[in-house]
Amino acid sequence: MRFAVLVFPGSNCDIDCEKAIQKVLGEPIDFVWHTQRNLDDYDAIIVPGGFSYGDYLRAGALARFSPVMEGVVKAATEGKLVLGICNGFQILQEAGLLPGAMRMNDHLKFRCDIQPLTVVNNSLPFTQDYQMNETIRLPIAHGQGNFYCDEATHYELTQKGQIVFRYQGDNPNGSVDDIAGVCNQAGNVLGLMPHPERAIVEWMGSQDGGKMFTSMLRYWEEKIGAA
Amino acid sequence: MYKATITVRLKPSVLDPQGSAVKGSLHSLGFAAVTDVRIGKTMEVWISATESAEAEQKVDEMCQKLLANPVIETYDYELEGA
Amino acid sequence: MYKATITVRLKPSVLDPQGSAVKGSLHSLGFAAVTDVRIGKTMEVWISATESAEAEQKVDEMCQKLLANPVIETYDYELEGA
Amino acid sequence: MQPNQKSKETTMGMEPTPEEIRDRQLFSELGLTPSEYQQVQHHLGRLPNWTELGIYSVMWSEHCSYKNSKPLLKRLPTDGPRVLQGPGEGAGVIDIGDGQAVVFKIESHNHPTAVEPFQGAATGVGGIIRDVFSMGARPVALLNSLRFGPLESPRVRYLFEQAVAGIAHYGNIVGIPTVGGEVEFDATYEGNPLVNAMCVGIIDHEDLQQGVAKGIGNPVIYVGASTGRDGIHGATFASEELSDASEEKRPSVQAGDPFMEKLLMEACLELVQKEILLGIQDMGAAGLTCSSAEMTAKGGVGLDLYLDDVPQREVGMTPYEIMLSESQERMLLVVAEGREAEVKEVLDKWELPSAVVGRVTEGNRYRIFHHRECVADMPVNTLVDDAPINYRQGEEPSSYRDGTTASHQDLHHLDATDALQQVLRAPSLASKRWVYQQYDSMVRTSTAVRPGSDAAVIVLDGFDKALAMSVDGNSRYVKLDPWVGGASAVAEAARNVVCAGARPLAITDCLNFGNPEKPEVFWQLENAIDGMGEACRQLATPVVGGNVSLYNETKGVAIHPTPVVGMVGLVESQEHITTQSFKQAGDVLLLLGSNRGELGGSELQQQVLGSISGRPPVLDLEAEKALQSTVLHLIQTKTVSSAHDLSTGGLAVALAEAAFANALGVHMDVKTDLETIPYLFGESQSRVLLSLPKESVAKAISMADEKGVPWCQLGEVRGDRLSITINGSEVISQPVSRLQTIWEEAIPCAMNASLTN
Ligand SMILES: Nc1ncnc2c1ncn2[C@@H]1O[C@H](COP(=O)(O)OP(=O)(O)O)[C@@H](O)[C@H]1O
Ligand SMILES: [Mg+2]
Repeated sequence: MRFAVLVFPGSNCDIDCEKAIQKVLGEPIDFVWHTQRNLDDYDAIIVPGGFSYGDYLRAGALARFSPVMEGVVKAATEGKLVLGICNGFQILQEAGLLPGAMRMNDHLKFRCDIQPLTVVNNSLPFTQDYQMNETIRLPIAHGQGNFYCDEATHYELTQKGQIVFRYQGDNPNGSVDDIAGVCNQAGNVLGLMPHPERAIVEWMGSQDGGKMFTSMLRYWEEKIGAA
Repeated sequence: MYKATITVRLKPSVLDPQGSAVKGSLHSLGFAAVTDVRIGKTMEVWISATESAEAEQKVDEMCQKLLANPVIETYDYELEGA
Repeated sequence: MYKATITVRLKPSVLDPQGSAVKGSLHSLGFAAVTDVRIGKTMEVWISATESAEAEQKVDEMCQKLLANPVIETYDYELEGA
Repeated sequence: MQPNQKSKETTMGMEPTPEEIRDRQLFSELGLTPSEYQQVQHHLGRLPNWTELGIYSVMWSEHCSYKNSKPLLKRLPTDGPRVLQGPGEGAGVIDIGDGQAVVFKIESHNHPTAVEPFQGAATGVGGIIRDVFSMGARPVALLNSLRFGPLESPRVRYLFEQAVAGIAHYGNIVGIPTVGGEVEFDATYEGNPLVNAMCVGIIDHEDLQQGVAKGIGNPVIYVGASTGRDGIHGATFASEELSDASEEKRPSVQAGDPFMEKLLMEACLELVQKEILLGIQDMGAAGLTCSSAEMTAKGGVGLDLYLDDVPQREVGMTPYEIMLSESQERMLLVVAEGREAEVKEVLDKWELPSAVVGRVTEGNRYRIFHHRECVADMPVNTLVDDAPINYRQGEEPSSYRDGTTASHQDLHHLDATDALQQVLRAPSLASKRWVYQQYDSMVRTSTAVRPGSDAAVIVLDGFDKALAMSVDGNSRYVKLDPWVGGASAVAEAARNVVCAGARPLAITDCLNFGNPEKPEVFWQLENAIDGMGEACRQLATPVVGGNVSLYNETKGVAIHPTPVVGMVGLVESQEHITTQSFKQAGDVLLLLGSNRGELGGSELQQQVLGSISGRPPVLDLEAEKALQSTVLHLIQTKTVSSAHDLSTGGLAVALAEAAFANALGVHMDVKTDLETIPYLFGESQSRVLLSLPKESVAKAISMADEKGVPWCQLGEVRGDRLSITINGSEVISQPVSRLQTIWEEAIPCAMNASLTN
């Protein structure tokens, strides 16, 4: 399974994603510079965290116009896996690939911590190795993770199982319905504020992020096997 | 040369965390008369264009494409010769 | 009840990285005609006051104390009955 | 060449002519003394013009030339078997084996923070990051040391809130984890807060860069943000006391652009990897002037600078303004002639503005051209090497002699539970979660110990080893006895990294003091440096870099002398990484070191009496060495579950802190000749609290005996209460959770009150 991790000016979790994939899966992964339009060589695309273009104007707003986003849209349409983490989630929202928008955290401060989450949908290519309603702990680190969508959208997300992760305990940013991660209707594009790539080995304080990557690989292998 | 002053506001239905915080601070500073605060962005954009209609069309386009996020924001602008 | 619309801008001498980044993006989106962008804040504050002079005085005070940072920002405002 | 001598139109009015400067003594406006003005004339062999004088004034400011502190700094040990680069370059460099080195430095941004806390603190972080990557190193961690007035003041809350937000903003966006630091609140910092930022980087030996200009004819390349009128005379500003007049003198504030910094960092590191650079230096204090002059002087060459080619953000800037601007996120590069295009390709990829702004010349002239005219022409060595040095005399203040007679009987009657709650609630001692939660401490996925333990630990990709780091300084001790306080700062920092499982390697230090022209302040500086130097020699941790920040005064009153020590240690194997928190019930509590019940300068004294008096705790460096080597040995032989150094708040606070993380209680029952309060809250140095499995106790004790380290078995980890019995009576019995709430809530509660600017 070939992974691409996108690099925008200001991405800073790109290397962490690469290290995580290497460590957990050992599958090939390339850094792809934001000016490259074509992503046809890849089976999965990771849009990493960081501060693309300084998060100026709105988080993710400037990055979504990068040439590489054409490739991302194409990959999403073709049913390939697209994973947006933190800033990557915001970029995918700005690009219209995921619903909702982010506001500043309700307490107006950046928040870094290890946060308990509930797995709300474990039937996705990204979550099949988790248990339904399992509690997992993943690091969070963001200033604008306050997910917003209007009521109609929220109803739809609930109905269609697009809410994938919820914050457990104290909501760290004020997001609607404690939403920490959502997917598109097809289920092949996932965005989440927490950082699975920061929870891989014991000394990181949690190893719960690894299953997201093993889920993706298992999904892909089954798909290839079936074909 | 034209100068557009663009105001981007959160939609009224969207809770504004910054506005609420500022309101709280104003209250604790003794400004009890403040009933609501909403915070948005002001952008001043200078554009070289020969006609105002041309400038206006450009400004509108950049607002729609980039400067405002339609999921949570609205925008309006004023244009003046500069 | 009055509504004050306060505009807070960075002083011209202070670096505005947001503005530069947005200008860069507008250029790469094809808006080559944009020569400069500066980004500031808009705050709408609703105040209950019986007279406009009273409201004005309060708005001025809150700008000085909290809403603008005089070291790097300037402010102006408009007041209207609401 | 004679530079143009006519007066010039400037945005601020007409620049004075050389004669006017002389006749109206205008040099004093730039902070130069008559004798320094004479020296400039002597160096030039004529009258200096306004631009030249401005350049001399910043180059000879304390900030750039260390004219008041240089003779004292020479007393610090800077050598050691692992030192690859001592003080003098952007940052110090220490060998950590496998062809790798750690690069680190600390720097102050006190005055800018007092004026504009968010940008002031943020740009402090930006500056120190550039210092590290200008050595060619990849920055991997940030730390900071903060001092503010009491949080009861709304202005202080504003400064504190904004400074922390600024630090967070900058570090988070650049993508370097902020892994540790310290914060203290004391009235002495009310008008003059301290923000010291430290950056740690990693490098392969062969990638090490230098800030030097070499090769006649080679181009000097400017890269990064364009130059504006920000922070003109920032270096001089930083070398003066804050007063009401500083409001006016205030340079237009430097705003930081961490996004630009991120691009600059990646681009420069890419150029390092491509082995293109001959010289690289960041433009920090005194901007283009200081960076270019230092590189030129170090290379033993001359330089021609063409100001028209410098990217500018504002129109109509004068040479004076361009040279002295402190716009952030800018670097100077020197490369071999002919390689300009290769450099440009990398810089363009990162979307960075760049330009060739000068050439290396033969000789030693430092010449500046503007609008095709030569506007300055100076011998470069006179700017850098011949800066005047002030040899000052210190004078012991009378208060120091009074210190010996102080007694602390007035604290002995306190109830131990009340006392514990009072110190846990004190913001200086309370949990700093409110602060470090705002910092991304995990980006780069190498943070093995996050903020909240004695020292932070960063693992190194591809190796089993790791780095531990800590910043420490206790200004109350230094105030009461500068020598002991200075030495204690080094000892505590070393103890902290030892408790994390590391061997201390070296330090960087930031000396925050008052006006050195005052004999008592100079005495404090001199003694603190001597104390630090002695501790560094004893503990074999040389000083490889640092920063001096003098004139920290408001309305003529100096801050407590505040040397801050940043220590880096090497953890040999990830298996040795240890934290301060208790791990499991049933573990035995063992206290190493001796307790003298010393309350002088303690947190309890400050909290209860509102002031400090007497002498600080004694520091016996032999005992410290024995303690550290014992603790490290026990950790490396996997004998202990946790290790926590005793610092402010003494034994009682150390027990509470170790209990909090895993909500594990303490059952302690001891006999002692000391009274309860000094026993529990005294701050005797060279002590470490260990928890360890029962079966390891005998081994630990025999090791301590072997090294001559006193020990005491206190009790065990048990239940969920902190229960302390001394000489048969229970003096504290509190649920750990209740104490933890007090400790956790103190700063958030204090900050919930209103903020204004
Ligand atoms: N400004 C800060 N930034 C980041 N971490 C901090 C800061 N202040 C305190 N901390 C963290 O809080 C913990 C306790 O700090 P402190 O009480 O100063 O420890 P010690 O007394 O052992 O030096 C440490 O892990 C420290 O790194
Ligand atoms: Mg400690």
